[in-house]
Amino acid sequence: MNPDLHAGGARVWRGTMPVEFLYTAGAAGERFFDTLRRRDVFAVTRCEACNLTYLPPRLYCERCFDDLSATWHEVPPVGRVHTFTVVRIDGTGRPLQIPEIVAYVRIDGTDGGMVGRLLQVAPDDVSIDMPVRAVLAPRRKRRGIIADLLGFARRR
Amino acid sequence: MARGTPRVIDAPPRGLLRGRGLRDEEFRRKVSVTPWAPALEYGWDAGLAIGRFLDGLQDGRIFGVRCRQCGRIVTPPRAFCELDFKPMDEWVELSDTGTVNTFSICYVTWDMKPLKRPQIPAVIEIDGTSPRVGFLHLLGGVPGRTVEAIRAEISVGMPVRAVWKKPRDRTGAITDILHFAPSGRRR
Amino acid sequence: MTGKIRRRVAVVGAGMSMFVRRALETGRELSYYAAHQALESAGVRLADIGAVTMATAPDAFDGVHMKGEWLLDGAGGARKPYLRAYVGGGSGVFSIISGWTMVASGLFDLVLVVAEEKMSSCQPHPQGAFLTIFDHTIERPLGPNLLWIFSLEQQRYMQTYGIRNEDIALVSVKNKRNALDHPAAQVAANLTVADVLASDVVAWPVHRLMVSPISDGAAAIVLASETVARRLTDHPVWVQGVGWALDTSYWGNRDLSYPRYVEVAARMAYEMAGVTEPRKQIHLAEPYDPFAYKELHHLEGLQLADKGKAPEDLAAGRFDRTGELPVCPSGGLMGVGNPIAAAGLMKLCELFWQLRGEAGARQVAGNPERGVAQAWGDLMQIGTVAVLGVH
Amino acid sequence: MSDRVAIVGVGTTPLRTLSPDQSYREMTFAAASRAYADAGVSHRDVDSFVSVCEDFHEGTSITDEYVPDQLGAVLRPVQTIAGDGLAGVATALMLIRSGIAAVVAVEAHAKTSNILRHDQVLEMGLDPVYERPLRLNPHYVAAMDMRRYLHDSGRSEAAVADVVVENRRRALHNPIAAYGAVLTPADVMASAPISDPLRELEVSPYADGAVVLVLAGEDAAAAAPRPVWIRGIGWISESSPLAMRDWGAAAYAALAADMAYRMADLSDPAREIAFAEVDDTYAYKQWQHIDAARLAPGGGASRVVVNPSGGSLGMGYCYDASALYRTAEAVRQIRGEAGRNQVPDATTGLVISWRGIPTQTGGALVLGDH
Repeated sequence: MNPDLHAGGARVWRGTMPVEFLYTAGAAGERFFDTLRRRDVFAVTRCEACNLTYLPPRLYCERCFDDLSATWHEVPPVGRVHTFTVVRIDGTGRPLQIPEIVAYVRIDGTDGGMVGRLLQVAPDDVSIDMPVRAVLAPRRKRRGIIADLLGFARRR
Repeated sequence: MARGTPRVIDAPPRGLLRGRGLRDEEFRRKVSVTPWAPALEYGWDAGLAIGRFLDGLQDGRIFGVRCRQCGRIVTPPRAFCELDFKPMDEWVELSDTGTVNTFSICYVTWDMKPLKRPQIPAVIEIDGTSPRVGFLHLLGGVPGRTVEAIRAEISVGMPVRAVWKKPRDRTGAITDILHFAPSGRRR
Repeated sequence: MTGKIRRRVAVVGAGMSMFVRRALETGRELSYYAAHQALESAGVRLADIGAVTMATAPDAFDGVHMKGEWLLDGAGGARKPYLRAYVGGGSGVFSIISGWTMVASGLFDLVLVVAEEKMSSCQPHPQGAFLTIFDHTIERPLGPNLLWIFSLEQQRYMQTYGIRNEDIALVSVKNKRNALDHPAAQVAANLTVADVLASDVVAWPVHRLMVSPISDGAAAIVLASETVARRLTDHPVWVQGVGWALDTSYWGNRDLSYPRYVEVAARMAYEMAGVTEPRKQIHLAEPYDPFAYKELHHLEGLQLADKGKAPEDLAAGRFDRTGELPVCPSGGLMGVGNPIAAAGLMKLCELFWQLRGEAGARQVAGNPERGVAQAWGDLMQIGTVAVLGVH
Repeated sequence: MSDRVAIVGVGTTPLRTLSPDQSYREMTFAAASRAYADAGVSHRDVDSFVSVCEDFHEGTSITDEYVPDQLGAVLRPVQTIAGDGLAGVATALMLIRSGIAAVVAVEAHAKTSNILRHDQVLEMGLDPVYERPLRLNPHYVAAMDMRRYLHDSGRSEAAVADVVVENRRRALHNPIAAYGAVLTPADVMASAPISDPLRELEVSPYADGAVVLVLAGEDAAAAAPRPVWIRGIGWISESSPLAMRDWGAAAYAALAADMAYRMADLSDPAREIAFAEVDDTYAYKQWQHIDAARLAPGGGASRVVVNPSGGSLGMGYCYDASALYRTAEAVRQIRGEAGRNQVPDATTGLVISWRGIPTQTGGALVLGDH
């Protein structure tokens, strides 16, 4: 009566989680992307009590919970490499033909920053604290999403 | 209530009430929206109990297991009795007939698209198990599309029989049973 | 219960965002709206909060893996002990149980409890997330959706007790009408039973207007130990009892006509609260009503109506806001909306306002002293129950 | 109610690279059976159950549905913590201290081999609007943190490679470890670069397994054969966006350890703790967590024995179950059951956990023999 279990008989059921998503940027993000698209600058919010400037902007201070929705400022999209890496494999683990240089850039005048590709630079030429500026897509091609920020390039 | 109509109501939550609803048009065209379509792929190990259950389905048979402690006979099979917390390894071949415990007539797909022909999901109590033990499947072989037409053919407590795929088309899957159909048998 | 409860816990503040079909705001922002309002109403600052607990249902709604981590700054959880306790649709009411545990344990004196859901991120339809709640190997290949299990359970309930769909439709009518007095409500309406039954059959016996909507929103409460609660307010609302129970996942092996998981959870909560005669000692109820029949089903599990008899009580007006046992005076999920976990916590916000006599246009009469809220979820499996009272 | 809470039972399945013979249910049943037997209790003696899991690790939404049966917890109080394993332990401790339960089981399992695209799952943890659209292998987040950590701490890449060598070697003597091996630092340095400076052998390899712990309050623990006491626990989250984080430091671990040390009344952890099981999901994280937990004052070598089990690098990484596996290993150390990896005088032990990228959530647990 008992079906035999063979060494080669272990069954695996294949499947997916068939979900897709559309994310709004949110109340703060909406203003950030609109500002970037129109004026080439980063919109940030500031908590005076905690002396923190949020980039990406937040509607609230995570430390004291003050409402920051009326504390908008703008900063030029320049900063310094805080840390970086050279990504050598793709998501499935295969080596990338052209490794990608990615940095977390601390934006001047803020306590935050952006992660982005480093453009027009060789891996060996990158260092921590290297000054960089944002490279944006041509204005007519901007769509109000993070892809409008193509990356960062060395600032001299 | 018309969308966007400000309502002045003397009731909580009082104070500033926030959260801006977007119309479909605004959501799709006006605001910043980022898409994502992940490839979330899995290969789940069926394990001992469900593995054997699937083997049985491929063979045109429905298996259950019996608990040596409480004597319950259940399907889908499991390697342990969840009530007595003992291994449950006495296998029992059940019949491929059963009884409709409950059913529904569903006119939409899982992503809410309308169905031309409704699906009739049901919980089937499989003959030979302890009372009220069965599993989810579909009812089929029923003419008609309207609720009235289908309810004239199907009722709770009705005997049904598995309608199998042809042996060569079976893969060891719950869908090796195409559906359960009224067996005409009286209880 | 195994011993003496260490210390009493009170609700001292509550807040909500709007419940909407599709929010501009991110889930983090919605969480902040509710959490901020709850803190303000309690008169405490985030710095006073010792720990935070978050309730939010599947990651496949918001579309973020480990979404508790992503949401935490909006919930006030940054640099704090933070938990995301999860029991599917039961999470909203479970959130107060999680927060209660934090305070009752003596580890924390003030705890912020936040619940959030942003279902609208999920495409093409949030119902898609529900396909994957079923067993991957022996159920998902059949193409099931959430309506199946509701309609199967409703049918079993109706069949067992000879209940008519008209009786069930009345829940939609009552709750959508109650919600007309809720400022955050998404789908408040003045409807008749005929309107409900005239709406499309999505999965017989379930009609479209017997189903709660897809929603985005958040809710929050603040919990305090007894000493701190007495310092903050003259009107604390006490968490008198909590209970929860998870039934087997082999749901095809159970009798679907009666929610025994709710009964077990309710008995646990009642015992802790010293409630021996629930129909006398409980003055208002917020049972979980994501589908119309569920309110009735759950009232029976909560021992507030006889098995199969809740529909008669409803028809007789017993559960109206002006009735003997007001049920879902908030407007429930059918009227206020159903951002899953947030909807459960909304019910606890309602008890808080009602028991303090602050519910305004929604206030039930007779100075209610004790109420019960309940949620449900998973594969028709979990009961979560909280009893709140003024003493 | 009870102030003192002990771990009275542990049950684990051996970690494996693949586990096709057992479903997650069967694997968890095995772990629970062992834990209950170890504690000398039956499933009916357990008052409350806590599972630790996440939907996308299972490929199932609302995956807490599938918890009760294999724990013997049908119609009982069961909750899921979508969080770190130590957050599950903290929940159990609070349930006991509140008085609502005397005996609590904590469960986690991982079928990492069933996840065919780990990168896609990890990527889903990143902020969908600002971070995810970069479409990079998500290990890059750890690589950037590693670079900043080496920069700020002055520790070397060679010191990171040594962690791998030592942990894989210790795993040879741990019967439940999946990845015991004899490697040299040169092997590690020569392994394929993933995202500079992170190399392949510096990333813990995935493994499948299930673990169950049984916790009890003082009265219930008195009846247990070998209780190990929870002297302190802490768990802390920092916000997960990459933008405002403290790159290079594990502030969450420092705060969590401080919380646990306060509860345990430890003032000089490096002297009072005999051994530590600290998260080493990425090899550099072991150093970062040693620093955060103040086990190496002055920035040198750790004064306590770290990861006698072989860590995740040697045992295998199983997401949020990792912290519970490491807790089980710490319990075995304090009981003196660690075999060839036994640390002498292992009376006080520490567990430091981390939830993995992109989170900044971790826990700390101080265990003792009294």
